Amino acid sequence: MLRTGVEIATRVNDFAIKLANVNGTGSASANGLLMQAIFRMGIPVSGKNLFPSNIQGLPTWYEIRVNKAGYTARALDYDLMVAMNSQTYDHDIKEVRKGGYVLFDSSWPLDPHLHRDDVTFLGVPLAEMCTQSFRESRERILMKNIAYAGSLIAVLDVDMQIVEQLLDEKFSAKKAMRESNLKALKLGYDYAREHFDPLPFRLEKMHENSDKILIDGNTATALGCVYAGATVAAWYPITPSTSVMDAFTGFCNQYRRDKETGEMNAIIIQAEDELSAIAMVIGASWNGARAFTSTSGPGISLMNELLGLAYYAEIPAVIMDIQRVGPSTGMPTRTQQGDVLECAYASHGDTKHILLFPSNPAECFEFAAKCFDLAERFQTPVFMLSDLDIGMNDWVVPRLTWDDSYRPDRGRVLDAGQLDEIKKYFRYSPEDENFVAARTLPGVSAKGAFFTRGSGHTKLGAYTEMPDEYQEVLDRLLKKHKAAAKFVPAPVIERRKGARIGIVTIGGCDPAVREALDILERQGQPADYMRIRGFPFDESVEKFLNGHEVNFIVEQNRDAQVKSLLILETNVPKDKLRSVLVYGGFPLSAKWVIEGVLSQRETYAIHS
Amino acid sequence: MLRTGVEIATRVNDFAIKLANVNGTGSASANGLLMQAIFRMGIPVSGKNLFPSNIQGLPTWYEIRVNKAGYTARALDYDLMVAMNSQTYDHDIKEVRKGGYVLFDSSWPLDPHLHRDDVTFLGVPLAEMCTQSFRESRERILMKNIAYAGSLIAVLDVDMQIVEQLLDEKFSAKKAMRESNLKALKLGYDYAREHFDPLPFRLEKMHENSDKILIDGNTATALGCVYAGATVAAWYPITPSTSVMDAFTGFCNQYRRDKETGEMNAIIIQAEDELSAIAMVIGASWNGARAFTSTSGPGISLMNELLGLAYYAEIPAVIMDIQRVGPSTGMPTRTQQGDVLECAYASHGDTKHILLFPSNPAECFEFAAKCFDLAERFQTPVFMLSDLDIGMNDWVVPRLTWDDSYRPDRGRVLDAGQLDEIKKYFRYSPEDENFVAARTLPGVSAKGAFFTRGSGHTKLGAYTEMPDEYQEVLDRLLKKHKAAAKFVPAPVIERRKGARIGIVTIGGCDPAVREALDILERQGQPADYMRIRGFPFDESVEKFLNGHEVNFIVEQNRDAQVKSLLILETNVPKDKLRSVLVYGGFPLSAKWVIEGVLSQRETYAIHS
Amino acid sequence: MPSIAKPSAIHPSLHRNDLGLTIRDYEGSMSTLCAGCGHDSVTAAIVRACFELSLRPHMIGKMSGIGCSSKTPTYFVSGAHGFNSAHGRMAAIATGAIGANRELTYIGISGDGDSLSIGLGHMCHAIRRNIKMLYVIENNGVYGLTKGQFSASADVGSKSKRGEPNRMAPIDPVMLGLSLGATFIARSFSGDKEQLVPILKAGLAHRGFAIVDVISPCVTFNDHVGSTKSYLYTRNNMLKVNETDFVPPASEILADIGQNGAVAVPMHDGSVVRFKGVPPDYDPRDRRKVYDYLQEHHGKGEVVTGLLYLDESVPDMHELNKTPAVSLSKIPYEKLCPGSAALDALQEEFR
Amino acid sequence: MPSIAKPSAIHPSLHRNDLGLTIRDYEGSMSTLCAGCGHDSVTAAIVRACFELSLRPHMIGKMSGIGCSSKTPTYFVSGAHGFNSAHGRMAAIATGAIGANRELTYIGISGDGDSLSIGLGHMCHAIRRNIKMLYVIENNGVYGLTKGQFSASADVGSKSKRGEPNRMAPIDPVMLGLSLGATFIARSFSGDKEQLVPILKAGLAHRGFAIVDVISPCVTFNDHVGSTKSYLYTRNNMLKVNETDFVPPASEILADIGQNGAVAVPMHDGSVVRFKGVPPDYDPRDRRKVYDYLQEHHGKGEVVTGLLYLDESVPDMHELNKTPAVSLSKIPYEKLCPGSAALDALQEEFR
Ligand SMILES: Cc1ncc(C[n+]2csc(CCOP(=O)(O)OP(=O)(O)O)c2C)c(N)n1
Ligand SMILES: Cc1ncc(C[n+]2csc(CCOP(=O)(O)OP(=O)(O)O)c2C)c(N)n1
Ligand code: SF4
Ligand code: SF4
Ligand SMILES: [Mg+2]
Ligand SMILES: [Mg+2]
Repeated sequence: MLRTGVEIATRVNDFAIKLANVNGTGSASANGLLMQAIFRMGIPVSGKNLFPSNIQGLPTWYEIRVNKAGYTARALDYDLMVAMNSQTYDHDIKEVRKGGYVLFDSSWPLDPHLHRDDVTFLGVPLAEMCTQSFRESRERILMKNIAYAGSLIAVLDVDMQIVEQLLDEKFSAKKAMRESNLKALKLGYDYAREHFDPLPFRLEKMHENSDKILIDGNTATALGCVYAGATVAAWYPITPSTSVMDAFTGFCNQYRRDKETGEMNAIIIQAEDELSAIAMVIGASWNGARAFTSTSGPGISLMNELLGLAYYAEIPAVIMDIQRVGPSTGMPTRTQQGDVLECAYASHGDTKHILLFPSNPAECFEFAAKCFDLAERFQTPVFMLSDLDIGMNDWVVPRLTWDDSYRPDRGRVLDAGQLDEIKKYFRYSPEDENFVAARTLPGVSAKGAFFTRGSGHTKLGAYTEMPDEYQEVLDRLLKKHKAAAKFVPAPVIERRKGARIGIVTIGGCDPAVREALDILERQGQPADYMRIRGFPFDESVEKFLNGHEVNFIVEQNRDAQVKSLLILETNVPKDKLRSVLVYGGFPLSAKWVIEGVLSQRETYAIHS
Repeated sequence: MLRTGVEIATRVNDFAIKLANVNGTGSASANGLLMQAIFRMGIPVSGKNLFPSNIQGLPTWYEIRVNKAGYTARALDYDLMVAMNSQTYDHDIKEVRKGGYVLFDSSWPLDPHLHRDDVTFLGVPLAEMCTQSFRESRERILMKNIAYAGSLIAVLDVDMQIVEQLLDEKFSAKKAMRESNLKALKLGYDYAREHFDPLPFRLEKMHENSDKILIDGNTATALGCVYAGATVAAWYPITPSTSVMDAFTGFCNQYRRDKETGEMNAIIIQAEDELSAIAMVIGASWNGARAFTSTSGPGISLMNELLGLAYYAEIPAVIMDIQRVGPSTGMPTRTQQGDVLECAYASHGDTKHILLFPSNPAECFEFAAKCFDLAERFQTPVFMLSDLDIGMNDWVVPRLTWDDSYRPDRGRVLDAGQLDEIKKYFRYSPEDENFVAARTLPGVSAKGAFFTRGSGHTKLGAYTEMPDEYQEVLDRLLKKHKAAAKFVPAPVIERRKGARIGIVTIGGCDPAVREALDILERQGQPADYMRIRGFPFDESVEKFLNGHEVNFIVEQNRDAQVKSLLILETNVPKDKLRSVLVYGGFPLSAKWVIEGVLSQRETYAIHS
Repeated sequence: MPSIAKPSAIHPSLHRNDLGLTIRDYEGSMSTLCAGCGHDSVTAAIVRACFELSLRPHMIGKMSGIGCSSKTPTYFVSGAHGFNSAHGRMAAIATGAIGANRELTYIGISGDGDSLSIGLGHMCHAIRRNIKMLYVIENNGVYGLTKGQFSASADVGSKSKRGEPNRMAPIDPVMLGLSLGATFIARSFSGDKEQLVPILKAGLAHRGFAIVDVISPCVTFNDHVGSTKSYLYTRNNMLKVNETDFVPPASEILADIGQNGAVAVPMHDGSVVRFKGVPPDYDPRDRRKVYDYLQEHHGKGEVVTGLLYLDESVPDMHELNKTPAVSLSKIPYEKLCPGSAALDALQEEFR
Repeated sequence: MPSIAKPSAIHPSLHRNDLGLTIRDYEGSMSTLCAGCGHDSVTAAIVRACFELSLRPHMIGKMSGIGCSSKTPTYFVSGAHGFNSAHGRMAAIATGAIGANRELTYIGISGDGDSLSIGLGHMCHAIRRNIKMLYVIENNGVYGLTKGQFSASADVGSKSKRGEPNRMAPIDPVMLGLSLGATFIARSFSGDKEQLVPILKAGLAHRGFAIVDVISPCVTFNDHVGSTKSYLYTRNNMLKVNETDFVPPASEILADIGQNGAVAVPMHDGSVVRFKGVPPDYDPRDRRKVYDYLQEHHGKGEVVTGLLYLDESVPDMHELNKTPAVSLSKIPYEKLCPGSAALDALQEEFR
């Protein structure tokens, strides 16, 4: 929950800290350690990694927000800044809230112009201490990070036992590493204990996380693919999607490799580009395997042509789009929801695709698996639109569960037996109630053989250039797409007393919007909430929107892409839909949502 | 104007004939000869070539509509069928209207089951006559076509002088060819004169075409590029766009080659694919040349990524999209308007592009040139959306004119002198009233040097990953796109007395819609007409739409793409917009427009 | 659209193969290519090769891109699934298909435009991965389906129908294959069935990626005087570096292999490829010698044909990736899903 | 974003070139690559080559794709326009840029991922077109910017940081270039400036497309033991086939060219490239010999470096297309527009 910039009461489990580091100096592990320790203390927490598109030397930030009430969207005012990057001192020190604190490396004096009277500076001679205590230069750099972690553990009351436990787990193999880490930790810890008074905000154990895990969306996505039974993965490296395949590869080695033979029940192909990645997915799906690719915006653009082939020839394909900031190369390490329209209508000619919008790693796991069922049932490409924030940041989410009775929905596929029973097989008819016709797989029976083509074809699968025959098939595809509305995840809808406006969003905006909803309600602006989870849109989406005089669509792109899709694909009048757009590339904060809604107060009639 | 299926009075200059041939037998020249002769007789006429995606052996059709009132959209009922393809006798003979005529090759008897009592069969022993009169087998095949042309000339009263004149022009070089053509012509002519009574419909000279020409859209497009001063053309062959580059190459050899040195003031590069074609255009434009590519749907899909680069880095690029039927390979030799949405929003992330919609070859010439001015003034990709019907069929249009005082609008480009005058040069600021900043060209001055990138950049052109700096540039791009609305060709608007509904369309639908408007008016359904010619939409578009209770958007695609764009990019309420969609792949006919409008009669309140 | 009424081709011998099938059983629908198109002869050779190898039709996968050449899979083995995909993408689509099901025999048909321009990158990487398939390039030096533009295989000086000469160095799939470590490289001529059929059979038996570059003249756009991909030019300039004998597994002929100076290469599946009439300075197993020989004779304007290079020692994509012998698409779901217990255990790491 | 405060590199000699410029005038902004990255050394060599050739900064065009390597054009010749385009598309974008303005000197920087995977087709066709540019592949065997996946140039057996060996045959730009008829092919090492600078200068003077494959180790992801693209491995296995001397036009050194067994090749622009220490069985002008030599030594695990092949006889894209000597972008509109009279005349054909 948001606090005004001034008031500073002693606060337990309710504050935000930001750590400013230099990329490639190993700060990630120190920051992760803190985050994980707080998680283990049972306290609601979130960590956002704001890293550059660079391997070494550029500024990088990590934000930790602790909130007993469970508001873990990005906070914009920081109680404590850990300023470890002299390049960005200026910028970072400015960001601390009035009355906040700055922890810095006092091995070198701070330039006077950086001084602020309204914040307290906590100097710890990190470099100095580490130079004295460690020999190797690389080690000194790494341990500096662990040392400031030690200081934070001290000033924030992080449970030291838990921290040591974490080190034990992490370095169970490497004892020496464990020792040097502990040593560095103590350096910072002891120094802080000696020199600093307790801060007006601190941590205290809670019991919120016993049934929760700490996981990033890409790992969860990969896990979903493993559990769905995907056996063919094709990809081309691109930030922020790369870790999906890294994780999938890891899980396949763990769960799909035969201990004796060393054989793996999966093949992961690093393609030469994204055109080939989607081509491989289409080829594999055509051949009956569950196949997927993971990519980001530029990859989706390159896949455009073949996505049309899969749509028109009705071949399943699963695409995990981990969105980043566009257009073009854009900002590869920043987050956005800018591929919605492109994915919905990808490719030339008349096409419409199925989209899923997970809001956190838990849904990434669930929806990733769901993608395959939808792709096979509807014999068409299915996109899961995740993003950098969901995919690469660690989120606290409920433990993942799996129903062992689950069996893949392969959709309509005729086996040899079924083929024997029919007189003659035709690829594109007869259709079922969802306007899907049965496909056959190569290698099963000559009777099922047909010729797959992206050129004009009749409902029997024959080549055609005749308007009526062509149209018959294209019209069915439209109906088929509409039919999928009942099968995509239904929207999450939450109503509040007295609400007359609706606030609507997708994906990772969820925590920020929920926080905003609570604050708005307190301010006498109750609003109903709908989080859309799939396209084509289910009737309930239409009902919700029509049920409110005004709906604010909160999304992370410039052109209101979700709102545009709602305008085109529902019967809702345009004037019922307003936009709240935040697209600078950092994860969403409740503050922006509230501002976005309230700034349009005058433009609609409602509220007392 | 449409006639009911029954009545058959003697009609002068008002009928439609269809010629059914086998692809690759040389029928095109015979059909073209007829079409051209009628044109020279000063009679309004149109010819539509319905050819297969095949080189030899498949069915192909050619339709000629003659109409003294100037209605030359595709007619759907045929007074005369020239049935030269035994494979399609069934289909073709069915298509003749009651009381119509079938001209066929009587060298072989017609199968009885093909007989119809309500049509007259005109048998001409074409093969027989040609076998007797010509030696070579290839020649015999070719001359068969000329022979049936001869018969048609007889039964339709085509002016023989004009035909001979045409042969003289065509074969001025090859006398022998001229003779054999004349000979074949006479064979068919004399036979018809001898054996057939005059038909109830025939031709009579008029004077409608003195200020007109007969030209296809792709030739006119190429000519526009030549006149605009394009010097770099990059392309990859694809039907139906290939003839744009063929024509451009021809014109460059004609107008750009130095007679002495043999040097050509243009370079035409056949790229390895469409990705490279657009890449070359971008590279050339970046370097200050006027550059363009021509392609069709699949090519646009492949260009998606780089279109985003050009949009974001603000590099001019001109793309001629000669649309064909999608999705995927679709029907390469059929026409559609299915790339509208893909071109408007091409590429991942937030992008919007400028689109021009020519309605005939004359506008292809004008708009093609216009594309370059817009691309350079707004430093962004500009698409001209033509299609197979406009691009590959011969249209009768007013003579093309060119204003010799025209000079290219190069937009804001700083030369060495201007650079000297400024203190420091920044690529993306200051901006002008259209939100365009000045660019500089390589090779001009070190002071103007800057680094072009598709990654995040500040308004000064520096690399950034900071939200505010990124957003500042992206927001300007949106304003820049809006500003282009005043510069794209304004819509053509025609109002009718008592009209309460609007009928709106783009491109090649024009003649069919105009014919429909007249018919509807006669039926007491007057409607106002608007033909949109550019995107972003000018205010007048909004005004027109808001000014009518209901507007019918007539377009050739399944998903109402133009209507969708109007919904998203104007303030017009959705319920004012209705669709008339025809997307089977053949050119539009007034009949379908009328049916489309009238079928929705009940769904709107209007009309007495 | 009504199909053409050409009389269907007649095959004198109704001889049956090991599966009891006649050659008719390996045919497809009627060709819609131009009369005389080289591609139709390649189709006929493929029909014969599949027939003679007694391949089970439904165990064949027919892959192609877009082009006249890529249309041909409809014209053979109608009992096999076919995929006429997108221009230039066949190699990549085949890679995925093969990844999913290694049990089928894959026949990819492409054109010089499809493979050497828009699809060049994919073909090169298919070579690298050594995916197990027969990859036929029906090479006519032009883009047939788009009416005769030069392709990347057009030779320097070869004239277009309009008479303009091509000026750029050609991309030669054979040389390219050699430089990329291709394991089976052949060149033949659509007009020489005797040579082509055994090469196709060897390619179908190859352990990995078998490129067969078939000069297949385009009668409509590139068969004129001045073209170096015409029937006449190819016949006049073709040099057969060797004759290929394909000896199926466990055939008694095995006995005399290696005798009378013939080079014999045992194939992965137990069959044997025997080279006859190999010139002394040539060895189809020695990359350097092959390159040198080709450069020399290419310099003389000769079109060297035959099974030019063969290496059975390189594992294919599946072997490299240690996948099971059975098709991945056939593995029961139960073996693929770790289940809820494993999930619970795993999540201890996420705390 | 605040730029880094590393002290800017110091150049002892403030020696001036023919244009009166110092080497500083050829530098760019501060590198943001990892300390020790091979790419920074290549940047330094390019700076020196441009300085020594006295190129006018604003007459240089810097082209690149996407990758750590592709970032480097910002780090040299800040007085030149640069285009950091899209991943893999640089060769095609450069083709268009060169088409529009043939008067600039083009330096393209790419990576092994950029050029040998996603951009492979474009590079091959740039070779075919023989566009006049220096094309540098900063080859580290991995995708640096995306954190160390194997690229297509990774050698068989080379180990990733995690220890897995690469199993697929590498794509070697040198072999590829030879097979595609490339006219200038060199390989060097970022750690050997003495060899690299003259090669770059020769490449900049070349008539057409000059490929320089520079082994440029990635210290962060591919410099470990087991990698065949590490500093150590390259140093230990590098074999210099020759030494290149670049002799600018009209230099007195011209005299002794060809003497003492050195091979001398006159360049298109009047300069001369002199090869020293050429082995007897090697001739940089003989494609067959070069291929043979490389195959032999590659077989021994040697990394052969030097200006490996050179042919100045092949016209570049502009010569092939008969464009004027002046940049097309400079031709006055009046010369490009046929005008209304011509239009009227032309339209007689459309009646
Ligand atoms: C993306 C895309 N670009 C262009 C085309 C148009 N096209 C169809 S076939 C073809 C070339 C065919 O040449 P080739 O592969 O040599 O086959 P051939 O017809 O000569 O047998 C082209 C360019 C297409 N179908 N798709
Ligand atoms: C279309 C697209 N796909 C993927 C990426 C992600 N990406 C950026 S750089 C790169 C590879 C860089 O490797 P290389 O060219 O070898 O350069 P290096 O970093 O090793 O110098 C990739 C895959 C991208 N930017 N664009
Ligand atoms: S155009 Fe050429 S390649 Fe195509 S079918 Fe005809 S002959 Fe064959
Ligand atoms: S990651 Fe590798 S290639 Fe990239 S900058 Fe660092 S060392 Fe260089
Ligand atoms: Mg071809
Ligand atoms: Mg690399």
